Amino acid sequence: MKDRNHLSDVSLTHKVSVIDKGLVDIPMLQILQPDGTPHSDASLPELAQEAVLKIYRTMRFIRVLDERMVAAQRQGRISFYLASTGEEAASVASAAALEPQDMIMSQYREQGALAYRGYSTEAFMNQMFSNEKDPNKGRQMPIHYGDKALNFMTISSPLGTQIPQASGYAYGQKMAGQPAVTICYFGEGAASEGDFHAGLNMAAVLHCPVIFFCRNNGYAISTPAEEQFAGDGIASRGLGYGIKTIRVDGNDAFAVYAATKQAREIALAENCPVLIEAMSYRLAAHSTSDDPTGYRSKEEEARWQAKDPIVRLGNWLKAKGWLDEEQDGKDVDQMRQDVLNELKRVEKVPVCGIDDLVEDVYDTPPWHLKEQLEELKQHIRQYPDAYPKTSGRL
Amino acid sequence: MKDRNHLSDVSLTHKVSVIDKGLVDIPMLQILQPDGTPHSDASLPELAQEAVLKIYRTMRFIRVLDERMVAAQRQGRISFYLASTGEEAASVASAAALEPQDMIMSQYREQGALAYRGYSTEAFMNQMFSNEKDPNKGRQMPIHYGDKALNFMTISSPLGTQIPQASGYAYGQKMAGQPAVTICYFGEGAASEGDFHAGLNMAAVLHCPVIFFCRNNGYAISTPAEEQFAGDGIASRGLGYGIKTIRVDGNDAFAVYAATKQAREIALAENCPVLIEAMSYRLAAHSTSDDPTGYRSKEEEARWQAKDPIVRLGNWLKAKGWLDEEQDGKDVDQMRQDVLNELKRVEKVPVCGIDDLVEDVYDTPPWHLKEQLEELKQHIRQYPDAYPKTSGRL
Amino acid sequence: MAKMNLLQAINNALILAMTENDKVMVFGEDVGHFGGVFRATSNLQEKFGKARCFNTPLTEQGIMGFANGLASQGSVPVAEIQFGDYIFPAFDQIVNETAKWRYRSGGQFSVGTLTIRTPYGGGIAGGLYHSQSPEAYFAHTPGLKIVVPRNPYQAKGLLLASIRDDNPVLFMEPKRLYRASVGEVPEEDYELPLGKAEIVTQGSDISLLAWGAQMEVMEKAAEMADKVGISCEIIDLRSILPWDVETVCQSVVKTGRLLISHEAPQTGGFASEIAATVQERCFLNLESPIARVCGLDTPYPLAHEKEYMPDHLKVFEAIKRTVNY
Amino acid sequence: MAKMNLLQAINNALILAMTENDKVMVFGEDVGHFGGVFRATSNLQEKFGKARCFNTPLTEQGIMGFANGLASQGSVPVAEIQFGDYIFPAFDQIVNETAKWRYRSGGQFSVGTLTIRTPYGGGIAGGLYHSQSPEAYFAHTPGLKIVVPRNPYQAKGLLLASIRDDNPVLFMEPKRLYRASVGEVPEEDYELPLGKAEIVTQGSDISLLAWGAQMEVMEKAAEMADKVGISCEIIDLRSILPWDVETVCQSVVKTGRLLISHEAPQTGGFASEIAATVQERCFLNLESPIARVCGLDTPYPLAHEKEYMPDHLKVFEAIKRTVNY
Ligand SMILES: Cc1ncc(C[n+]2csc(CCOP(=O)(O)OP(=O)(O)O)c2C)c(N)n1
Ligand SMILES: Cc1ncc(C[n+]2csc(CCOP(=O)(O)OP(=O)(O)O)c2C)c(N)n1
Ligand SMILES: [Mg+2]
Ligand SMILES: [Mg+2]
Repeated sequence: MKDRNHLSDVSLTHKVSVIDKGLVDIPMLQILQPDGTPHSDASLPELAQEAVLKIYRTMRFIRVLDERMVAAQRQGRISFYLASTGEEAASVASAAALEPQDMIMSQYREQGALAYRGYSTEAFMNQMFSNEKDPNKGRQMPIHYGDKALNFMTISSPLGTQIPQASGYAYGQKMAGQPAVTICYFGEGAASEGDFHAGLNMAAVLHCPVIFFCRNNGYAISTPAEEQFAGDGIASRGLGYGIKTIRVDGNDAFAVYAATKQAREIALAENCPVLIEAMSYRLAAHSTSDDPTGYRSKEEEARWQAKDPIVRLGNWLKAKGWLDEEQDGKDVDQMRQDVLNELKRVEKVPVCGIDDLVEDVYDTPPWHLKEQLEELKQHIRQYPDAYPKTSGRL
Repeated sequence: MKDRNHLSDVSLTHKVSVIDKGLVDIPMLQILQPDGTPHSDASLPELAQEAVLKIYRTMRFIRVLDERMVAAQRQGRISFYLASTGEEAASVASAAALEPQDMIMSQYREQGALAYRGYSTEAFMNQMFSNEKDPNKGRQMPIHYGDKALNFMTISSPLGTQIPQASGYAYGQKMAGQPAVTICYFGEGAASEGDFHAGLNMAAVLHCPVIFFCRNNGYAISTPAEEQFAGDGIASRGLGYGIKTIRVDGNDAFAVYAATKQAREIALAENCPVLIEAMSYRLAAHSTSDDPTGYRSKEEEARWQAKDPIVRLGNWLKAKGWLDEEQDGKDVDQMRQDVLNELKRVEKVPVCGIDDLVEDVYDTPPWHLKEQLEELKQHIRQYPDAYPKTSGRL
Repeated sequence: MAKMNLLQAINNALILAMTENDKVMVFGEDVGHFGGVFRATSNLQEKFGKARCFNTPLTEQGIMGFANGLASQGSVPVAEIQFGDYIFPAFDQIVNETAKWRYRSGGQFSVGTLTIRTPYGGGIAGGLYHSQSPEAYFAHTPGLKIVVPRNPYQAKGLLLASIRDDNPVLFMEPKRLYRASVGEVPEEDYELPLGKAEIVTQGSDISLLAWGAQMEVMEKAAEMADKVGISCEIIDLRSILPWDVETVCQSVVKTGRLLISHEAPQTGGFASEIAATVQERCFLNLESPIARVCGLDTPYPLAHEKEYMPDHLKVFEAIKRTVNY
Repeated sequence: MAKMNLLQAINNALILAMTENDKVMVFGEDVGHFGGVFRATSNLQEKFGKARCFNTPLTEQGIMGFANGLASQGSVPVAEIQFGDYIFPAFDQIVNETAKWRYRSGGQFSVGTLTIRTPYGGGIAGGLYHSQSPEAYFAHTPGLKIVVPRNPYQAKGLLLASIRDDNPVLFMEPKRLYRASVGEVPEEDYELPLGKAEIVTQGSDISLLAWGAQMEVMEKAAEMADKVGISCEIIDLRSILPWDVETVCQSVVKTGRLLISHEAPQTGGFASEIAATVQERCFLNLESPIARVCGLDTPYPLAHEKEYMPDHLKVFEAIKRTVNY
């Protein structure tokens, strides 16, 4: 029987030594300075012009989408929205460092990753209008996207639950022999949930090829980071689990790309988790239900507006000669127009027929759901005006 | 409005730096060597002869109690038992470093702390025989002790739940202005529960004067530490939460005492949590339901038998001239006799009357419980032989 | 008397409780400076300080574990779970710990001072995770009390009683009514009894039983029934656990018929407990089967929310079916 | 055919499932080398390797989160929760995630391959935390299936069906019978249907309905009843969710009487759902109220376990009361 010694690595001391600041400094990777100039000793990731432009344009698109949809919510056209303004680099550039076969399990502020994968404006709209063209069948609130073909797991509202799930998914990928990893996004707030602890510890012990990507944007709704944890961010926890950890400037697309790329290589080669903490700031309100003026200052926001990830990469592109200012402006106008056009078109698409209410609870509806559906249809026929969304198509 | 910057302590790097071994070495405090001789550069805790003898005798007593009760379980006299053999120093010497007003919230292997507080042999027996003299009224399995007068919270089986509870208890003590802390014991297995994460993080953020005392004894039932976590024990996690942390040799009573004493001072003075990881080994089976020969070797056990905490302190006491070998033997014989006498006496004490079945669900039994009780009594009267424990006293 | 909405009534009750007893502490996600995502805890931190009204890290199991420990110490925690849908990570702390604390210790220790507040219910386009009505999940747990108010007046009186009751209380707030329900509320202190249902409207043909936001629906359906000559007795159960069997059965003995309605899915919902108990106790009085008008046995939907809900039309139809059985 | 106890039948089913499909993975606390604290997973690690049968860290929420992710990936996890009493930390993962996974994604993703095994029930001097029967907590959750076998033959056939069913199944094993229940079990592969109750004994005066370990109690009570001239029809519900209303109602139509029994506390237990449904569907057939013989509304006790349990004597008395109503 194997001899075990859980003290094998422990050294001795003979005086009470209280370890207080016992962590190495965990520095933050930054390649581009806030104004877009690379640090002189930084090496840029190897990315062709088209690749950088794809990252840039996706960020641009997300900024436009966010602006338009917040406005649409204000106009009462959709019920809810949640913008990622200021955090576009974190989700877009990390997604860019992945392969299409990698599974994405996100929190809810990673529309950038989804857009990078190729989710169309129409697909975004279908989900937000909960219509019959949404492959998720309009069952969840706006922004709970999901697309099987794009390996983007449908988002679920309960925070942190996707973290141990990602460990399990990655374990399955490994067992299936796939050259793939899972990336799991979450906020620094969600990292307080018990599921975070379970997920990271299990991934470390069970050797799961998963990238835990924490967006530390300083807030969980109104709760600032200093009321969320007292340690050195989320990165410091990775070390306690024996997980390789990288801290990165979440507003620097190149840094995010480089960190994620390396994390993916490690995860795949060594069958192990890697934790990335991306330092950023939620420039947006938490959601359209929130008003941040109640809990933070305009000055604080301004300090972060100056670190805008889109401006940063844009400046680099322009300096490089890969981006034309005027064309860029036209592109954005076009994006706005496209979003508006899609919005107008999609808001007319009807919701699913009433049969779908009882589909997908099980693989097939059992007798009691069939019975409940029949009664409901009967009822709708009796009061068609009360159920206008479905009565027309019974 | 307060300006916040969650990046204020972060330094920069311009190359991807994967932090792997990012923790300082967390050494283990040891004052007495396994043979009982102090390390030359160690300072012994200031403890008078009586105080050291109390620690020693309590450990001795617990060893005796454990042996006898395991035997009693084998004889079918009690249904279940769980010994702490090899880990006596961890619970006894830590309890010795506390004040009586400190609350103890334990897991289940800390009978030593309870005995140190003055729980009598009879009280142990009352609980284990689930009789009417147990202040817990015989409601839980053997070893789920609890005593309000001794500030020892009744033990609950679900693992890890006491960890955030201890944070809350300590917060209450602080708010009440009491010069008291809470100590929370748990195993390295229980430290995998989500409640561990929640409890430690909340204690750090909310400034709770609580000592988290982890007994890392290498196993959670059959699961060895290396299948439980991949980091540097449990201590390494404390640093991630920003919690002051001490690692200690759990088999060295002096080291445990010194560490806990200092932890208590810090917790009280600074209103903050302290994490102690006591390295030890579960020499006993997990419980009387377990047989460790299925998952570990005799050699491994022998290696740890050589580090016996009672022998270690006994040797020191003898060298010091504070303990007489012969008297010690007599003391132990006496303890055995006492335990046997109490066992015989207490096993005849009846269980609570049937009314107690519905007491303490609420502050007073609501109508439906009264009704259920009346029906039950009626039924017992009808079939008195079927319910011999209670029918005699209806 | 003052006009208050349901949120204001709750805020008002919290202020009274915190003023009266400095052991009362209010905490949860975003409840501090911000006053909670619904603003039920507005101004409490300003009035009573950060030590007594504070944000917690984002962990429901931690909030409830912390609250349990704090209550067992003798403080009076009023813990908020931001949405009823997010109470499940705390399920173990509530069901295995809160509910069993007193029993397992033979009454030596208890968390009787604890109150858990959480908004529940649908009708706000919240989909699967901002709409659930989880009362039945807890109603199977001896040791807990469960209370649901239907309007601001009830909310204040029941919340004050819950905070002061020496048993842990799960206080579920119908969030659809937070701002929609407005009424006269006394500014002074008062309590309404736990464990007691209230007959809101007397009637003779059928008893309608519900709680919380569903009471409005019952009243609307009863009006429709009235127009076709059916007289409904409307009962607000108010306390789900322990519940007031006596009042309900007395009503059923009188009317001979019972209809129960809740938003949660029908199977295993609390209406089943009521129906099972009433058919046993009023067997010979029942003139027709006890009817349940509940949510469908699906997760809470979004696009089909209207169709899913046990609305007044469905209740009205069930009233007619039951009376004409 | 071979003589097997219930544990051996489960072990045997797991071996068949793992042999047939290498996507089947078994994990949980102590299930690896040790074979689980009850030894249900004995030898699986030796036979199928550490990658397919392994210990997890001690975290039920983690086990279920991991299992959900693994199932959604296409693997076939059979996750063990060491005791039913310790399933509550995983409640959110099961109730909010497992059960709603397919629905929320419009059927794009699912965890249908998942099976959760857990021992449940009392009668083993386990007190509050080694005795609970938590089926009703889950039965209020659309999207889950819940299955409980009563003997080794049933256990093997139902477990194989559960593992292969394309819906998440909570498979609850009556631990009191693990070694006590021994019977003939075919060595080859077979399945028993989910969602179907089984009439174990035909009878004419009253229908007795139960599941799992409680079936023994029903049989004993029925024997006693037989001696006083009462003929009982005994039904094993087998699946709690979805449950077989048709078989139960047909029986009630025939006998005119129904008694349901479970160990869990009465209030909010699954007997209430059955009673509520049957009184609605068989109103005119019922000759007496539907009786429930259940655990008391207390936490599960220790010293008074015998008194708490719905034993054959209590069932027998309730049979007489119901028949003589
Ligand atoms: C289990 C759970 N509890 C509470 C909530 C409500 N809630 C939604 S978002 C949020 C804050 C999340 O903050 P963070 O994880 O930092 O992500 P960010 O919004 O900053 O991107 C809260 C409390 C939830 N969705 N799930
Ligand atoms: C929530 C929960 N899950 C599982 C169990 C079953 N169980 C009892 S003790 C134990 C192992 C605990 O190991 P550890 O925390 O290291 O303490 P030790 O026994 O080593 O003192 C397990 C899995 C439990 N009691 N509670
Ligand atoms: Mg955040
Ligand atoms: Mg251990």
